[in-house]
Amino acid sequence: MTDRNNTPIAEKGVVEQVRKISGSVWDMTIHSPAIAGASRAGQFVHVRVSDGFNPFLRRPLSVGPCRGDYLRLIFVVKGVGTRLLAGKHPGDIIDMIGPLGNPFPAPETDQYPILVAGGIGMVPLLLMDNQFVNSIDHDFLLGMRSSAHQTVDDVEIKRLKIVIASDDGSIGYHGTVIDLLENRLTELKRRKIVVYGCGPVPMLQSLKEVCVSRSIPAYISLEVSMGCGVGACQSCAVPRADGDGYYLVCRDGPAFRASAVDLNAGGRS
Amino acid sequence: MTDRNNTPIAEKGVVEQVRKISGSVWDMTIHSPAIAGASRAGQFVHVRVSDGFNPFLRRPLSVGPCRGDYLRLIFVVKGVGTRLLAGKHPGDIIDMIGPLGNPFPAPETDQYPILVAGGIGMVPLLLMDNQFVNSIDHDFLLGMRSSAHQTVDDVEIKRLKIVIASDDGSIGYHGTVIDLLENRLTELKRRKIVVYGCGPVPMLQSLKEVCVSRSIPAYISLEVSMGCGVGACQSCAVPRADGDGYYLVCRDGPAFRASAVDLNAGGRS
Amino acid sequence: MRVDTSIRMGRLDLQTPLLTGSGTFGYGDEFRSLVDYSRFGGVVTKSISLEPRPGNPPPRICETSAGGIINSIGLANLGVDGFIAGKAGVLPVDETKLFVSVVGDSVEEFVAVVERLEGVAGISGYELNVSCPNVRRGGLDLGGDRDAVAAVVSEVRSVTGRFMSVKLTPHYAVIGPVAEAAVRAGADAFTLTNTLSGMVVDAESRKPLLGNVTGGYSGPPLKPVALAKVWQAAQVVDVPIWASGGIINGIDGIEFMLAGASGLQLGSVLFADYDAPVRILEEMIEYCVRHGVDRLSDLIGRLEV
Amino acid sequence: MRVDTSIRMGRLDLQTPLLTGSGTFGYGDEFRSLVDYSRFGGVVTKSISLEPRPGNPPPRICETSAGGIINSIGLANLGVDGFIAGKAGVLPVDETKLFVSVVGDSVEEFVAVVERLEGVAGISGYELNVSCPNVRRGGLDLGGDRDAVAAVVSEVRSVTGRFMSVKLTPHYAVIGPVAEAAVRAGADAFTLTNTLSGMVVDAESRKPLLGNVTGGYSGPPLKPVALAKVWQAAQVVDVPIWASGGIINGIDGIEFMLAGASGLQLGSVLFADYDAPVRILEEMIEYCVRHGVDRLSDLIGRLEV
Ligand SMILES: Cc1cc2nc3c(=O)[nH]c(=O)nc-3n(C[C@H](O)[C@H](O)[C@H](O)COP(=O)(O)OP(=O)(O)OC[C@H]3O[C@@H](n4cnc5c(N)ncnc54)[C@H](O)[C@@H]3O)c2cc1C
Ligand SMILES: Cc1cc2nc3c(=O)[nH]c(=O)nc-3n(C[C@H](O)[C@H](O)[C@H](O)COP(=O)(O)OP(=O)(O)OC[C@H]3O[C@@H](n4cnc5c(N)ncnc54)[C@H](O)[C@@H]3O)c2cc1C
Ligand SMILES: Cc1cc2nc3c(=O)[nH]c(=O)nc-3n(C[C@H](O)[C@H](O)[C@H](O)COP(=O)(O)O)c2cc1C
Ligand SMILES: Cc1cc2nc3c(=O)[nH]c(=O)nc-3n(C[C@H](O)[C@H](O)[C@H](O)COP(=O)(O)O)c2cc1C
Ligand code: FES
Ligand code: FES
Repeated sequence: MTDRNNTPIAEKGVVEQVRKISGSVWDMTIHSPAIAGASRAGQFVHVRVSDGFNPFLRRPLSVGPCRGDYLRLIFVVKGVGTRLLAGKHPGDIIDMIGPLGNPFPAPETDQYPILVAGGIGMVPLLLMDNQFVNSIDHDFLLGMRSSAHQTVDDVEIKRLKIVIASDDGSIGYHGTVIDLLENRLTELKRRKIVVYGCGPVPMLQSLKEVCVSRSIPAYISLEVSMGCGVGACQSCAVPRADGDGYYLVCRDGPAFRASAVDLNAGGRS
Repeated sequence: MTDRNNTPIAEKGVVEQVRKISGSVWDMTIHSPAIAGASRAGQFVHVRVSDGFNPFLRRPLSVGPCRGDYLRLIFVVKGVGTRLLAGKHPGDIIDMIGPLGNPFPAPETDQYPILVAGGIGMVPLLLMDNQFVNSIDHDFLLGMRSSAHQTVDDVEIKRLKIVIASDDGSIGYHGTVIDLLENRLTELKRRKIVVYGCGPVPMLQSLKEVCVSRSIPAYISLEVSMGCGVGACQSCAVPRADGDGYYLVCRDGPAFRASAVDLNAGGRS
Repeated sequence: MRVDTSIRMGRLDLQTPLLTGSGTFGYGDEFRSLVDYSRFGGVVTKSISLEPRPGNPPPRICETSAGGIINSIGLANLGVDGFIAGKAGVLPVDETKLFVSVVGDSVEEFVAVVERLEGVAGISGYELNVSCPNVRRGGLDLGGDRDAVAAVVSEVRSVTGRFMSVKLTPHYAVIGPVAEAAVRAGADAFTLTNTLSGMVVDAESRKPLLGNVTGGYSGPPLKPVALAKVWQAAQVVDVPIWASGGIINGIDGIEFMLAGASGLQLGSVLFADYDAPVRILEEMIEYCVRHGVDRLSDLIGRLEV
Repeated sequence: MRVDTSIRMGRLDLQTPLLTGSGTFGYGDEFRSLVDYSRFGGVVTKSISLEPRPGNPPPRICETSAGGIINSIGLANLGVDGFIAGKAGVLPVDETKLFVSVVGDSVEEFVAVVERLEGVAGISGYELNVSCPNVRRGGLDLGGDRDAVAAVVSEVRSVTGRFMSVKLTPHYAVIGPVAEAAVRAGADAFTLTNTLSGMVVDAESRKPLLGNVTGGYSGPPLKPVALAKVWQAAQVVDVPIWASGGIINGIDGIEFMLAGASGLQLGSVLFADYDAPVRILEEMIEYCVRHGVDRLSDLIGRLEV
């Protein structure tokens, strides 16, 4: 993994819009020109969710599809931090550091990219899709538990031609996103492929297996508890696949070559 | 000091009315039949100000003039606890334990009672006055910093014939309530007097001196930080005048014979 | 589903894992009109010394910014003779078990207090407080010395057959050696932990908030520290552990049981919520129902590491 | 009114009392684009050992219910040679003073690390970390043993003339003896304190929240404990004290100075608020103006007891 190639920016963004996508999924647009302008798919912002120190730590959130000076965060309300965030109103100030970490590498010119997302893991891939701006042909596969757990709305699914799978069949293909991936790999078997994945660890494990066994290069984005977000505290370790210690997700990731990390230990999701 | 002669009652009162008297002084009426019915002047309730544990401890507040099933608390907003209390609305439930501690002893039949209050210290004396129900002739003296720090409203001052002193002369006599007391003692010098005092420690020290030097029995009510409020934790110590250890304010007080306690150490106000 | 809340601890059967934290529940009679004693497996008294102790100058209690409290009672207590004379008749021995907390400045003092209490019926056992942060007068430096702790335990053991828990301070970087030494000396259980030494300053007045400057820090901020000590001790000794530190709800209790505790002491929480034993037991039962656990005791030490 | 924020500490002059807490500010260069280094009197690096250390399994950080955090980094670091090769050129030695935190499993390791660092220009001194709760591998039990601490200090003293602070654990019931021994052995200062040993359990999953089960507990809940240790140490030794534990605002800083600290380390707070050094210094100056204090250093040890 390369060393962090960008300089973190501290910016106080202004909330432009907050809306609920479904169930506990929220979509927030923030005016944050410096960070929005510098972000690449796979990077994240470290967000201070309260004005005081309760909760104490910032929350890492992937940079979603930016548009000009506007940053988009899409998140699931999980605990106290994301709940506070969902309660923000237009005009509220949000203290953020970003863009942090290493982005996904761009596909090489002869590679056909497949974006493989599980649940809320589609956020960095939406930005990736955005970056392709119709100029790069690609697939976007998204798995979810059920239609009640939709993380992108129907308009966007249609616009981005996202292929959906759901565990209960309530929307799209009845099965996992890995099934979809395998089908596509079979269909596309004469092309050079590169896979970009983000989602829960078990999904990433399957993704890694599928790609490694077919010698397809795959990049995945990881989540792990963080302190500083800037490579100073070593809180965000993920074991290296070679057994030689750890990478730091905030500095060496969050996007990693799938073969470089050990997904059996560590990480939470 | 006698041992606690009453049994604490746990009662969830219902706020009937909350009103601001002046500046940071609030007056709250609570429907709390069991505690209101059992309370005597000088006793206090131990009030849980939040539903959770922030702040952690209950707040001790003197029982003010009760009327039937209704308890009155009058308090100064000092910190987080009293601020939360002032923010309660009619219908809110307040978890209280009371009545706690020893009340002021009733005056003997041949004693002329003088109630001497400093600032918010008038609360237990209002209940005392209430208990006299016009049947006992007495004086009620009240000292305050200025008219801006008024703890009783003008109607009540008139009704109860409270004689006021203020440090800056902005209301009533220009001077201290102890000056008022000394004047009255001179005027009443042929009568047997008993003094009941409550207020800041320096005022109580002067009161004690004045009364001890004239051999007038005096009872005072003390404030000190408390834990349990029921005599179990020994948090609320006040040094005995005889040097032999401590009394517990929640069990042996809050009303003490002035000569029994050492006012030079301990206590906060 | 009925959840069995009884806990067997060595020779003892307690109706629930809940106990009181020494010093927060007086001598056991003060809360009569407020608390449902039947929810307690046992009540632990204020620590009792040989002679009466007046305690520290006031103020003796304050709050900390992170939601805890600090006390510097200084072990004010009646002394063992005063306790026996004044309280032996009113102890709550019918509704629950009674444990007397014992404190001393020397091995001899611990032994002398226990010897006198041996004559009092209805006492189920002792808790040896070798960990109070508020008193330190030469003699024993119990706050850290393994040999001193072991000496107290073995001498007390020689004068009583009753159940005996040893209450340790959280001010051990490593708790294993002292725990092992105490078990060898005859401890039946550990109480983990006493308060941390702490202090609050008021910057405006430039004064400490406690008359004694420092005091014992308890309540929710203590919980992670006590949890670590319970878990660490449970790795090295095989006797029951009574948890003490920041338990304010049923989930806290479950966490301590998973970490290895079989007793759960309610201390500071009682100042805020007299109904805590009822509420906490309910919350623990609810957890058990949700997780299909029939017996609370099945959770002890079941942390998945 | 201008308030003088400079602090003289023995042989050192610092432009402000603010320092970074070891391990929360990396090797001093990671925060370049975010933090105003000129507000710091000094920067203390992550603790550095002789060999590189990989650290503990993840997760390595979590929050506690009472508003603190717990980490179990396990002293992951580059090793002294990696530090010298990779970081010596980018250290912030122009804007502030640099202190290197040193850790080891043996007296020899401490000495070896310091010997190598002696060759690096721009280092103003060392902080000896004899108190990490996350690593304990035989050899030294530094978390409690006065003689072991004194041995480390005197051996390191024999190889360096640089300023040397000794960072102690809060897990001492009594801090006096170890502080006195360290001063006799040549300590120029103390850092009080490192984290408490703590742990968080998730009752639902029955798992600890940290890969290493226990970790170091820091943030606001630690403040009362660190304050007590600073005050207790200030009563017995006469060297500068660097406070560490829960400082999140200027009033916290003032409280520690009143208790006896002349340095104030910002640790966990930096994770939440990168602007903390600027804000905290402002808040302290505001306090001084309000109280008519011209020099921050006039507040040191001025608690009215
Ligand atoms: C690089 C990165 C990018 C992320 N991008 C997104 C995103 O775009 N959308 C989204 O919904 N979530 C994302 N997450 C996960 C998100 O950070 C957590 O869901 C969030 O921090 C939970 O906070 P909470 O206070 O609501 O929950 P709590 O459970 O109360 O959080 C407690 C603590 O655990 C940490 N934590 C909890 N879950 C996770 C997790 N899965 N990963 C890392 N730390 C966690 C929190 O940050 C906090 O410190 C990302 C995580 C990382 C590391
Ligand atoms: C027996 C008794 C009767 C009282 N009656 C009244 C009354 O009728 N009206 C009224 O306004 N005040 C009364 N007080 C004082 C009142 O309890 C405090 O003002 C109140 O607790 C402050 O809480 P806070 O959270 O607003 O302030 P904070 O300063 O935030 O409180 C912090 C802590 O200090 C304690 N504390 C602060 N000031 C005092 C004090 N003066 N006495 C005791 N503890 C204190 C609090 O209870 C709390 O534990 C009485 C005190 C006692 C002991
Ligand atoms: C006011 C007070 C008095 C205490 N007195 C004693 C005591 O006499 N003996 C003792 O062993 N522990 C004493 N403790 C400690 C408690 O028993 C308990 O161990 C500690 O408070 C931690 O638990 P908690 O967080 O539930 O309160 C006291 C605690 C408080 C708050
Ligand atoms: C993530 C993290 C890593 C730490 N690493 C070290 C370390 O390597 N060496 C050390 O002496 N202290 C270390 N500490 C302790 C801090 O320097 C500091 O003493 C402690 O966190 C208390 O201060 P605080 O409450 O301001 O954070 C670390 C603390 C944290 C939170
Ligand atoms: S979060 Fe601090 S190094 Fe990654
Ligand atoms: S407040 Fe507990 S004994 Fe008085």
